[in-house]
Amino acid sequence: MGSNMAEQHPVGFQWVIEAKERGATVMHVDPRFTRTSAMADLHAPLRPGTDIVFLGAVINHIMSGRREFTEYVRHYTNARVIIKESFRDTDELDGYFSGFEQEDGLYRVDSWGYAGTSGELTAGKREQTGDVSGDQAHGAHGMKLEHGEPPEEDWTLQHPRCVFQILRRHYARYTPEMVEEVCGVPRERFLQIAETLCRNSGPERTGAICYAVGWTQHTVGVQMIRAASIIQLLLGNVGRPGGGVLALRGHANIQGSTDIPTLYDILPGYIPMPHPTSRDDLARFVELNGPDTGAWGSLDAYVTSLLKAWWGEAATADNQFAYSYLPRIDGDHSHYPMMLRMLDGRTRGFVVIGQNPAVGSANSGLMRRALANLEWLVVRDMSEIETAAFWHDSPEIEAGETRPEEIATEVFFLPAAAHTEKDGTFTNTQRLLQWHHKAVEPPGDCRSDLWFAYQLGQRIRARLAGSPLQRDRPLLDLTWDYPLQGPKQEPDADAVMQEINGRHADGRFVSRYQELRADGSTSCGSWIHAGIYADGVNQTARKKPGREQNWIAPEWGWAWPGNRHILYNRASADPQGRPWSERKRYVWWDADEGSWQSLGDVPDFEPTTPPDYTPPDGATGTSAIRGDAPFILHPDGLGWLYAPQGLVDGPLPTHYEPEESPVPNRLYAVRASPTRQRFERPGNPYNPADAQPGADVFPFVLGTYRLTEHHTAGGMSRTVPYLAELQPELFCEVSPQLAALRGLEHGGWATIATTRAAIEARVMVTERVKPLRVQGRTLHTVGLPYHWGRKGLVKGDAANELLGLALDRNVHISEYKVATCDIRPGRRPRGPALAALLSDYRRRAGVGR
Amino acid sequence: MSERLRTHAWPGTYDGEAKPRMGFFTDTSICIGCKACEVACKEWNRVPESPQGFTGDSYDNTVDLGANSWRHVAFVEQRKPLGIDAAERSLAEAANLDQLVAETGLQTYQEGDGLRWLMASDVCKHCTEAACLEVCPTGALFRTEFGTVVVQEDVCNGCGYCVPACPFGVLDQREGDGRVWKCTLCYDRLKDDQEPACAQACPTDSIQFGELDDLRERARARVEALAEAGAERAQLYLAGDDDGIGGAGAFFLLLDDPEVYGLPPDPVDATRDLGSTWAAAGVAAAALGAALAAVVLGGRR
Amino acid sequence: MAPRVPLPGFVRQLGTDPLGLGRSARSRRSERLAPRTRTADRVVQSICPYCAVGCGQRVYVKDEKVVQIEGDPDSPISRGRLCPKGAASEAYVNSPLREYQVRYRRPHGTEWESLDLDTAMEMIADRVLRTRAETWEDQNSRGEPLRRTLGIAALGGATLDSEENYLLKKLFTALGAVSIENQARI
Amino acid sequence: MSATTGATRPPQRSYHGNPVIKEPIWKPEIPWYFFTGGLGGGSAALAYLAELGGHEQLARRAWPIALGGIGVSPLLLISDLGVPHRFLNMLRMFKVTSPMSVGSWLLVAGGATTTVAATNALTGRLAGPARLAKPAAALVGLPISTYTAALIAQTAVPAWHGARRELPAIFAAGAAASAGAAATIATPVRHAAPARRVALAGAAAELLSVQAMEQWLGAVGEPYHVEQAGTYARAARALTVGGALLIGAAGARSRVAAAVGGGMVLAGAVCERWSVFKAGLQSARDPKYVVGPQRERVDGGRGHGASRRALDGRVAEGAR
Repeated sequence: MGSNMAEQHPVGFQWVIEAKERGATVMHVDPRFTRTSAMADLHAPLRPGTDIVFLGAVINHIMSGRREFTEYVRHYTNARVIIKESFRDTDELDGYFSGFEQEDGLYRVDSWGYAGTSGELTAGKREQTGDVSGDQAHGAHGMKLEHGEPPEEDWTLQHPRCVFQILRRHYARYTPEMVEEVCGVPRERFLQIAETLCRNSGPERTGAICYAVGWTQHTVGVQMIRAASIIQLLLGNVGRPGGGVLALRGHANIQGSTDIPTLYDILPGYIPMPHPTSRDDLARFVELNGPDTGAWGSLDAYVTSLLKAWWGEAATADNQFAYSYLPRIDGDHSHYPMMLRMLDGRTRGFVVIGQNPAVGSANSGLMRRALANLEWLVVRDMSEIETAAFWHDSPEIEAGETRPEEIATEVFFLPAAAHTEKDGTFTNTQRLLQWHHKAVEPPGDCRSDLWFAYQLGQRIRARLAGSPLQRDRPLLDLTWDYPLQGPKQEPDADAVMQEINGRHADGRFVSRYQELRADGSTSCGSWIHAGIYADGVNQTARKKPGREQNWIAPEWGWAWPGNRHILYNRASADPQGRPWSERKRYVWWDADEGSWQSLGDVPDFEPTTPPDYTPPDGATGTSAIRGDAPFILHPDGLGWLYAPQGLVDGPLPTHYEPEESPVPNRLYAVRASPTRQRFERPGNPYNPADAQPGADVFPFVLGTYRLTEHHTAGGMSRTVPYLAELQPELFCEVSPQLAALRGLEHGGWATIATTRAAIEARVMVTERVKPLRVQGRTLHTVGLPYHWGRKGLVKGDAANELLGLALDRNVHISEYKVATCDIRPGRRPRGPALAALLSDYRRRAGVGR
Repeated sequence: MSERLRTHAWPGTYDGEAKPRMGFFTDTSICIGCKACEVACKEWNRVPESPQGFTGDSYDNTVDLGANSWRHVAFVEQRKPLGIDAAERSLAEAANLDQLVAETGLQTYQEGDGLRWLMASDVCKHCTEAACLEVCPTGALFRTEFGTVVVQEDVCNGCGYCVPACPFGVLDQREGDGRVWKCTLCYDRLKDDQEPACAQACPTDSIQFGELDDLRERARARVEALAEAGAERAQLYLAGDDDGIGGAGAFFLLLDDPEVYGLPPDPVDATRDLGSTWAAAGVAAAALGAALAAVVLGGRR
Repeated sequence: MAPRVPLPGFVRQLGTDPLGLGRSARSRRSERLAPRTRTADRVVQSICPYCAVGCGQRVYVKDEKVVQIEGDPDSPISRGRLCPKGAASEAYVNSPLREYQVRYRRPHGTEWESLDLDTAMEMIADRVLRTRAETWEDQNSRGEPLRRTLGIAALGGATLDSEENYLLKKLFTALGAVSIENQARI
Repeated sequence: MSATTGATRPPQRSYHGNPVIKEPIWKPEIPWYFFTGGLGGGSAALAYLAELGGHEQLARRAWPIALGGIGVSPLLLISDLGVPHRFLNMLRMFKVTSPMSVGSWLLVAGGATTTVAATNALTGRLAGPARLAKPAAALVGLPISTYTAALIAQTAVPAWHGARRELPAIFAAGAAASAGAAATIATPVRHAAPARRVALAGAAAELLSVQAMEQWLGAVGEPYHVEQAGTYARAARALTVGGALLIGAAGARSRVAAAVGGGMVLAGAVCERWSVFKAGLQSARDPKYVVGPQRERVDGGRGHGASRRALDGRVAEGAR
């Protein structure tokens, strides 16, 4: 669901085919009938953006029929925990949870916590700039729990304010009939899927849910994934072989670039970026962002080791280990606010490395105008992508709206080395780091980005040598000398990985994150990667052939943390540590050995903590986690059916309509997610939705997606002859009914328009896209792959031109997957006529420029 | 080397050097239409680009096999009546039955929601009786020690005879080059005991490479299983050894009749009628001679 | 160039290949054919640069040039298999549109100009420091530390190695440039 | 672009309307070669017989025509090759299963013998070898005139393979008509009687054999009547009949009439070859000609068992 695995992860899909051959049932829920649906036993077309109604109804199906895996739920989830009096659910407040502050458009989360606890940090204080990243501790960090146990629990799961009952009441209205009416999925089809999921769970059987950006790219994206996690927790599928919620990530190292993040809000290992409020007090930072119990209980050791790795000798106990060297964030500096700052002239320099916002980001026209407003831009890529060429080749230039001479941006294009021209690791979608060996030297001026970062750092440090300024200390004290190799003097990736792995004071490599200390005696670039260089061996470069290992293949590459392949795998054993069943044996307690054993994976638990262990008072860190609590990263060690903390838009997934939707919210008075991020400004108009005046100007649902033959915005496939010819032109997929309605001719041209832009595409009339009966109306969908742009062997308009910026405030990801649009036959106008068409659309929709 | 795989020239002309006859079994029921085979083949054999533009033929922009496309994935979108079992029980009631999978006739294999999307990777058939091989005047086409059929690029002079001779339309002349090109079953890789590029790349093992005997075994078991699972039109194509081309080195499991995929339903190697053709030509030549003699010599001065 | 066959084919047919369909037709070149995977100078194990499945790849090198990239049968994830993009990796690293030289565009310029790498790096370092100095924020209105610049932004990382992400995050954080992002958020 | 309503259609019987087999890729040189080969071969036979029959004048003109026909043929074939400089590869093998291979050797033999014969006929030299070369050229000339029919018959093109029994007759008749007509043109009327008779006989045989083929082929033969093939066929018939009548009526008296009549018969022979050639292209292009008859065979139980359904149990039988 929310993904198209056969097309986007074909080689991963071999395992789905393998499972199917052994009798597994494959079900694909997707707005379109795709190549994945062709392989599935069952395909259910649903309206884009309504996944929470579907998933909520599955939860309702499970709970009303008491189909949950009871023992798993009682012991391993927080079903038994009683929530605070102050909590109010969406049914009582007609779409809101308690704690909503209208002015900020944010929730104060302290009313959501466990009864009898405190310390849930608010998602955003009023005096902050109303943005999201106030003092909120990220993920599950906050919340103080004495010896890791929720104060008030009801093991009978009857208490009206226990999570189990709150959950049941919250989803009571998510019925099969609601699914048929809101999602457009026939009632029987939904029941068949829900029933198959239930029947395929319990001690003997497990089921997996796979998703991708089909879920993440919504204003309620995070909650869609939460809903799937709730289902998997209720059915006991988490931490067990064949279970889980698998994110199918789209780039070779997108997982790696999240773990060791070129992201604004976290430090390596998901340590939150510090905020101004903790001033220069490391202990206050740990206090604000780290619970006492669970793996995060050792946040002080992790952050101290990071500071030691970065600033070495300059980080000492008396200067809070150079904590003051870390810059502070106090707002949303994510991708789109970043681009809007450029538009406003407050961000003047931009370095783009292996990304293509000029066609890859939403509202691409706005992105290019932002680039045009920069003082200087550096682009590092393998070919002249649209982001490097925006000043001489763009829709605006073609339309005569702007000329190269008017664009002041100074642009540096630096050719990059390919993956065959540098050593390094990619982290795959299952947290597995795999080393790729350099085959040849980078040609010409091509260099790796290790080289670029290192060289830029050296030249900057040279310029600042001797600077008296305090702001230059972090650069001058940085540990920055890496051995250089080969004719192009490329930094040694192994050395960088050794720094990431971390060392003890005596230089020995750290082998487990549990060895990290807060006293400055250990350094570690990323605590979740501690052990990646255990025993001085690059674990990611281990290439023991799969056929010489069992199916877990622990000696190929290295999965963080600690080479654990299935996270929370303690849950694959019952509370007493026995496998739930022989068929699904994976991790179990061996009383004689006094330790946890496994089929070949590393147990995701303290190795010698017995199943019946109960933490003493005052216990902290993982020693505060009960022997029968598998979720060691949570302060309570439990799987969170209900998330008291860590999310800004609610403890329970709740259906809200997308930003742009032709129909009202059938479940609540609140139409769209109250905490979604919108940018009311010129250049980012929104299509009127539901019954607002002008909504009928854009009556159709727009869905965007990818094809197997291309890669994301096309930068890595439109330049490849053998891929370009397989899918040469942008096309839109429409149903025969919509084609008839608008006179679209198969193989002909169509123009698709929103208030942002109008683009043209060939027309593919196909029954794989169906009109849906939704809330009394027939809704037509227009499907658009988004791989094209103006550069490369094959060219075309970019689908991202059409999309507006409406973000999920948890993670600031925009809603790419669903919007509204209009479609008409024929190619789009050229030159000034294009702008005229757009202003006509805006006028009719009653929307400004 | 079982009898049934024998061809005119293999293994006979190779004596000791003959290897087991290798081939492809393409099980289109698990083809996900990803075209990895097309790309892997073109990359390994350095086949030139062959852009055809947007065709509108579902997701197929390669159109057919030819000099610059030695693998071609076909896409067929079909509307089929939803196969709910006769008692027309609504799925909801059926959903509550115990053996859900068995009872509700859960559609199996590519039969979602009344819609079916067939995908199949087409390739040269490496026929047992290969018309292209037999008509080739220069011996550019030859039967290899692996029992496969290969065009030798250092011999072919582009006479083009094999192009209309192939009952499947596989071979074609390459523009600007003049020679004819087709799948070689990675003859160079076989020489080094390596798997052909397409078979190795195929993510779901829809393209299976191996000894033809084993592949035929596997295919029979597979098509039986599929039939029991409800794919009633599942059929093996060119998997026997007594069809019009004596069985193929690359055979298929299809989910519908061959012509739906653009394949001939009853291909026959023209050489089977070589006798009658030569006879007709001989008789006509003789008749021509006789007639001329009669007319020239017989007439009054 | 007629093939230099020791004996004409039709003579070699007289043996066991009267119809001339088999060995007698095989040319010397075909007889000695060898795949470039065997004639390569070396092969290294790598990982596909496209999606996050992490398929294993074998990269074959001849005369210091990548001549073939195919699946790595040793990988327990992919078992030697690849998707169309992975299979096209050789055509990607050797793409006709690949750039090998630094290119520079002056403000308001209409053409790319060439620039040597070292000068480019010097110019970039200058601009980074200039913009950083111009937009440095030491404290917020409540006197709490910011010690950062929002004047410089960076984008990109999902296609880069983890080690590259690490050095970039480390450098930009030390610079105080907090506004860095990548495709994980797209 | 398939003209149907969209990518999805009810289970259809062809793959997006695309052809199943490939059209022959031969260039115009090949139908012209069918003509020159026949002319060359036929004239060689005619010339030798003329000598036997004491028609010296006729033979002295027929031999150079034969040499012309046989001589220009290889040039046409080489020009049609994709890689012309590898023309010698035609003699790399001798393959009885390949009419083109056999034909290449015939052409070599015919070329050599006709050269010797014609040299002797014109200059008197090489009398010794000519004694053998002349009958040999005549003998070889006969199969040279008909092997080209066998060549196109040995393809998957329904209109050609289906007519494998009739095409050689058409080509033989065509050769006779061409040889006769050419000689009629080239020889003074009083010495050209045998040539005229051959031209008339050839023309008649050509018309009859084409008629017989179309009767026999039925639906598979449709391409011969339609589109370009049909146009050439009608032109061929008109030219052949007209030419023959002219020769018959006035050929004996008026050199001009003989020449015009002969030219028309020659043109008729050329058009007939072009008709056969174009019919082949049309037949390969349309899937209905390829798939139709095959599907009928299979449904009528006369198929060769290419497809085996699991359910109808024939898989077991097929796998003995």
